[in-house]
Amino acid sequence: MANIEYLLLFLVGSAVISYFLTRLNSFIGSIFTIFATMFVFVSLAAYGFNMNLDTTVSLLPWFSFSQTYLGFFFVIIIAFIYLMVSFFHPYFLDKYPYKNSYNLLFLLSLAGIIGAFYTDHFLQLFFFFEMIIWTTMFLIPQGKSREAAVSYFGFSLTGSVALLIGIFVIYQNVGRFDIQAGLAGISGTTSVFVFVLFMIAALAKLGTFPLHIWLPLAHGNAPHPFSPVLSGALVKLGAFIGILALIKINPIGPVIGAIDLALGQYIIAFIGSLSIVFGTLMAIKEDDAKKLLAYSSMSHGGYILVAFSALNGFAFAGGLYHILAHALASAGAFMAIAAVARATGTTKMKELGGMIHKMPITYLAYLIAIISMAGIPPMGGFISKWLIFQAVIDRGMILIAVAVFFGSVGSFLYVFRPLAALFLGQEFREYKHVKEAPLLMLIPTFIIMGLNIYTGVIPKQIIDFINNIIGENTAFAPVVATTFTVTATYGTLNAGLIALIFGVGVAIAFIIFILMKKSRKVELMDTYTAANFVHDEHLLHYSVDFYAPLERMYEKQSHWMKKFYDALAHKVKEVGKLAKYLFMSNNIGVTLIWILVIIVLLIGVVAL
Amino acid sequence: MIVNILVGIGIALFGFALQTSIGGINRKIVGRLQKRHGPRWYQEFIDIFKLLSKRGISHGWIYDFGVIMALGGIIATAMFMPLTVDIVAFKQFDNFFIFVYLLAVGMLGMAMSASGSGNPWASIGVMRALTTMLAYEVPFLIVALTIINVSDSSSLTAIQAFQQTAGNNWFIIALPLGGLVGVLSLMGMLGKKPFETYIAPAEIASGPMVEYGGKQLGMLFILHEISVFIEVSLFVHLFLGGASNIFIFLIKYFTVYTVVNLISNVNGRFKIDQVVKFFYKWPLLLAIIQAFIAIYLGWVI
Amino acid sequence: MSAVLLIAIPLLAAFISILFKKYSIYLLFAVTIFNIANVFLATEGIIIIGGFSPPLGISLLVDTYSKIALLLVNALVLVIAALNVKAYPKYGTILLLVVAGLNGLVLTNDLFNFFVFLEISGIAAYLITASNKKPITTFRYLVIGAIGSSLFLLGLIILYSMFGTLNMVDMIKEIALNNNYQELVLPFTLMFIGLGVEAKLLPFNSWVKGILGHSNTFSGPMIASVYASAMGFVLGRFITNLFNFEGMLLTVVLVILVAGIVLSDIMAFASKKSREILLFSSVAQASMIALLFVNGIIIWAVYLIIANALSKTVMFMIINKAQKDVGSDEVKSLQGLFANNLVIGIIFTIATLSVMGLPLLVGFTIKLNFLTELADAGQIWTIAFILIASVVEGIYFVKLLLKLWYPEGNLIKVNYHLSFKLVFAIIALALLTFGVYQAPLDKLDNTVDTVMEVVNNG
Amino acid sequence: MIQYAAILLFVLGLYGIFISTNTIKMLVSLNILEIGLNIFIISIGFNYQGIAPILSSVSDTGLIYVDPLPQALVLTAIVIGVGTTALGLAFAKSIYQKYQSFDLNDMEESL
Repeated sequence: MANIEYLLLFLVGSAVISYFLTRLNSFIGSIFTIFATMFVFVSLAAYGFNMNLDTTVSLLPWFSFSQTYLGFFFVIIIAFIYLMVSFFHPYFLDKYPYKNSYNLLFLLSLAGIIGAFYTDHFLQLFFFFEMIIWTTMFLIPQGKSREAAVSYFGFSLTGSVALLIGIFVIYQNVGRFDIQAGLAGISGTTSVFVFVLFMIAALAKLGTFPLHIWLPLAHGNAPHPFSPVLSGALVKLGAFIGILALIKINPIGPVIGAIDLALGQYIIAFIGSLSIVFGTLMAIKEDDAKKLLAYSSMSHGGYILVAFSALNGFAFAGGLYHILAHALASAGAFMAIAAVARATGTTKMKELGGMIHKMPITYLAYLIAIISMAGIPPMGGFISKWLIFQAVIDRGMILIAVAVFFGSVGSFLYVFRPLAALFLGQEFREYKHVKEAPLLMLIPTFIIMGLNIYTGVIPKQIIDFINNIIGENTAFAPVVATTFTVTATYGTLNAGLIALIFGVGVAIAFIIFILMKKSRKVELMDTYTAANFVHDEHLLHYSVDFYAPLERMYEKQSHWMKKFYDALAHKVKEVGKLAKYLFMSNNIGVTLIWILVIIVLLIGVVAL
Repeated sequence: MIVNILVGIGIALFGFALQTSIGGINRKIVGRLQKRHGPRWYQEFIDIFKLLSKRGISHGWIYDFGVIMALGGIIATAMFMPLTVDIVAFKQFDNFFIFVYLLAVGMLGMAMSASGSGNPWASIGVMRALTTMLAYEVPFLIVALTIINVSDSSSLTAIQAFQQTAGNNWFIIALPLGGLVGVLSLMGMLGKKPFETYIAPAEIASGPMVEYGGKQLGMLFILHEISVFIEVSLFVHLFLGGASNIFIFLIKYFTVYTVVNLISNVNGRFKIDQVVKFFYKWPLLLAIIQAFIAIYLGWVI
Repeated sequence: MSAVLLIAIPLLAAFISILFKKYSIYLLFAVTIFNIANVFLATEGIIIIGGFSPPLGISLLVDTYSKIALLLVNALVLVIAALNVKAYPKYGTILLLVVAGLNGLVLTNDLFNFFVFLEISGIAAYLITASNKKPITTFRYLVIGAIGSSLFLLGLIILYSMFGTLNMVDMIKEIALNNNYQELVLPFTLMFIGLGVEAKLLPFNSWVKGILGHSNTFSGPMIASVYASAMGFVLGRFITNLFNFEGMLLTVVLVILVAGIVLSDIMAFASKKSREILLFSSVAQASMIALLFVNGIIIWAVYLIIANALSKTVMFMIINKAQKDVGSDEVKSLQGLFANNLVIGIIFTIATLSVMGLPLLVGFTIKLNFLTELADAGQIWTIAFILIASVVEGIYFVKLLLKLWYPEGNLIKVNYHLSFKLVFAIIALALLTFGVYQAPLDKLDNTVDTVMEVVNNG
Repeated sequence: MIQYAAILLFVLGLYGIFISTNTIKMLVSLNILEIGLNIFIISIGFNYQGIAPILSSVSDTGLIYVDPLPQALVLTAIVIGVGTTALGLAFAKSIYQKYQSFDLNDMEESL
């Protein structure tokens, strides 16, 4: 079944089947969902890498598909995240008010994603985008908050609408909806216009500044197994649109001489860096682990934008690599948090502590994920960030570099918070009964751990695939890579060697450790507390307002954007009320006035 | 490859020995300045070996695992460090970013272990350490960006070679503002006063270290010495033209460490938010100005 | 069978039904079923009444366009009446009048005759809204409606004095001969406003809030879908055939309509009552339909009317029934309505998503097609405004949906009769089917409205 | 000339609806408006020299008829107007029964 059309129909069919199976028994339905997702992922992986998928259509004649390396890159990542997450379903579904529809919408949205990346027609792209939005929009409120779904939907819809207007502008100029021809066919002011519209769509979907409000709301309040999909997979749709705009449309505008970069790209890079800074600062401040990771997604969205704006091979490769690395890292982190939330029922850091003693594997999964997220070797995030750094330095984008470095160091701060507050520290007595996640949930955890390391140690295959994308979509030089190394402007990175040496270092440390006298095991409560006996472990757990001195410095400013959007919604409502007052009056006289005004206006205008 | 790894281990070991000795000597120097005798120069070796041989306590597996990971990460970082242009374990692969980020693995391990000890002082210390890091890293990285951009390589040996080429000055002279920022950042990295907020022995009971004793503390001491070695060497290679042979390296290393140590001894201690404000005010501004001047205007002395 | 029967039979039945009040509603069923059958059998073309040859006398025009309209109106009246047979059994006579009036509106080719049908259907509408038990709002509707039709009449008389004919086909020919658009502005404006009052176009429609805001399961769908669609069709015929807006008039009308869409959606956004949200969305849709006709996108406007009528029937009925049982139409007090009514919830969701124009549903197909045609016509700014309004629309509908799905506090109990569910399910299935399988929609084209052909070929 | 009078009546009617809050007065104004409109319609077909448009055995060459169509229209329009007025009065009565007042302002709150 290597035909895209069949895959789509299969997903839609199994979505319907899963609805009834879940109705029967949520476990059976979820297992079915796992197999359906797995089937799709395996089909894609088996045929897609070499572009061997069948794109002919017979049953859905109004669709047309074509396969590209770029599309496949996204599709395989997202399908993978879907597959991984589906393993969590059996243990979460029963908690949701409309569990029957959960698997249905989940599979439908996957169908939307596959369609979106394989279509070669703009309107179909929009069709699939909208389908993804509304199916996922109904998944989010099954979690904690309805407003989150509204916010997600509002911003996504804004993005789609900008995209659609852009599509129609292209259509007006080119006369067709073909994606490749359309993007190639525009120029001059039109292309600037389309660029802006597409970038609005990209920013909204990627959840970057200034369209980021939905991100923490949606990620933080979505059902626990759905947050990894949102962060690891769905926001990447924005990156895809971003590539179309920044790389493919790439309007000709004024060029900033010092860094040899078009103004449009520089502005996007600047927005990206604002996004990095704000995301980092907000993440440092956040108390909810999932919202914290959501803000980290915002900041990583900024990295992706910076990478694609820098317009060279390394940067482009770094951006794509970062998409992969961040998808894996954030999926891993969110899944670990989901496992904790399943066991304890909360994601608030101030309510948690010492989970490491009950859930060591989940802890390890989180640790590896955040190492990658913070861009520390030997994980995938390091390679991608390294490539992005190279590009930033190469271009000499100093102001952007400030943000990039700030975000990179800041990420140490925020990823460490859940680690310390959730997993480390004192073990709370209310969680004594907690057990490690069940085996089925550990399977994806292990797989993602392995892949996080794999992407950080053996970049060869990935870089090779990215080189295909570079060749397909750009005129950039491909990135040179051997099994373990990547070469960029300012030298070669030997990822494998770093991992090896790290291993050697740890081995040496371990030898030192093991050779010395064995330590005496003491309780966690048995600490240096200046001889005071503290009876309550909560009092010894430092996790509330972890970075209080730092947070205080930007406490006031941190609500600006939220206030802005609240004010915007309020203003729209005010306009609505005004309009109601003006047009929907209970007084007939008002209507009469309007009728007269219109008559006089028309007659007057025409007479003139 | 085996040989390279052995060289690397040798460098790490050398770094440890070097810094421990120089650290001891500095304690002596500072003692003399304060009209004390000061300890013997090998006092730090004695402390470390004594600690390693003692029986300590453990607060659970993460407490031990974190220490191992921390020391392992630091040793690994040191193994990449070139001593001179020639003495380097892995030629071409001594990338600047490895030192910044591999060092972070060690820091992460230590932070993990400290938080895992369950002592709130330790967590506060970790918080302060990370916040300090956020403060000093960004100006430092901007200066590093300038250096990499100017010397056209991010390999430390290549940067050394660039400075040693005839006609090129050491970067501390070529980029004077950047050099100043480098010194300040180095003090932050080393946790010297006024940036020693995260240790603050009398205030938060030595912060991250509060729970440690025995071999764990011994290993953390080793870690500390090696990380100082890495940071000071990084400064020497980036700003002081590196070294063409081992003696020049030793001289430069000793000078840098001693000067920084002396400066720090006449300072008080910042509060943690003052640290952040300090670094984001002048050093960052200077670093950006330096980068503008060097990259866009091409004014490199 | 002659198309005249489509008007005559219901009118006759209306008189008869007064004699048999109890059975009037069944008479209505018989008549509408007969009408539906008749529509299929009726021959297309101009039907002359009383032997006067055109342009004298009254004639009817039957074409595909009016057939679609007739089918939709009669079927909807049948369905709505059938679903309300228990709750509102006494409205048989009035509904027969509605059928006669609306069928006449759609069919007639004579402008004064059109005015008469406008008034007949208008009076029937006032009577229907009397079931709201809010006489003040009905009174207002009556006054505004009377003013509107007076304006229409005024415009029509001015046209008559200019061209000396009331036959629409003949009038179009005369106008084409005269070829001076300037002097037509006044009558056209008056007629447009007159129709706009009935078709709920924005500045002329203050009655809507009172009427639909207090509607019930009977008056809500009657006004919001049956009348709205009939008026939509009629407006379409006038705009595309007679008015043919040009120059400044076109610009002003476009601005009014676009502002109508945007402002209505914003008003809905600012509303907290479920019925208000629905009614403002209806207002926006009405402006949208008119906008499409103004741009000559007939076929997708027709589909939009149909889809909108079906969706709004479902939505108004569900909400109004809930309002009746709960006693309030505040969204807040209806929270969790669907928690116990899964099927109804799914149907309502499908209808709403279709109105919002989300994929897999017919609303999306229609939206994309008419936007494409607008793009072909170079109306990129119109597209932009429509889409921006659609963001606002999306947000308030999603808010409404989520509130209705997720209970807060205690569950509310609303029971929907099986017949409701059945009919709604069929409508929802239709929306879904045509959303996925759009090939049949492509079959009709813009020539569905054949008035111009009649004009050209005699 | 008569057309101006008709328009004046029409506008007067509109003005009446505009200012009055009393249901009965509104209906009266509506009727004035309609009368104005009807006179306007009649005036369209009116002709000073014209005679009644009745077919007779006398040869009609040279005779000018008044346009009969507007007269027919007006008849219909009057009937419709009466119907509307009757309905409006019925509603006014039911408003009165409900709120004991004809003045819309009195029941503004009860809406």
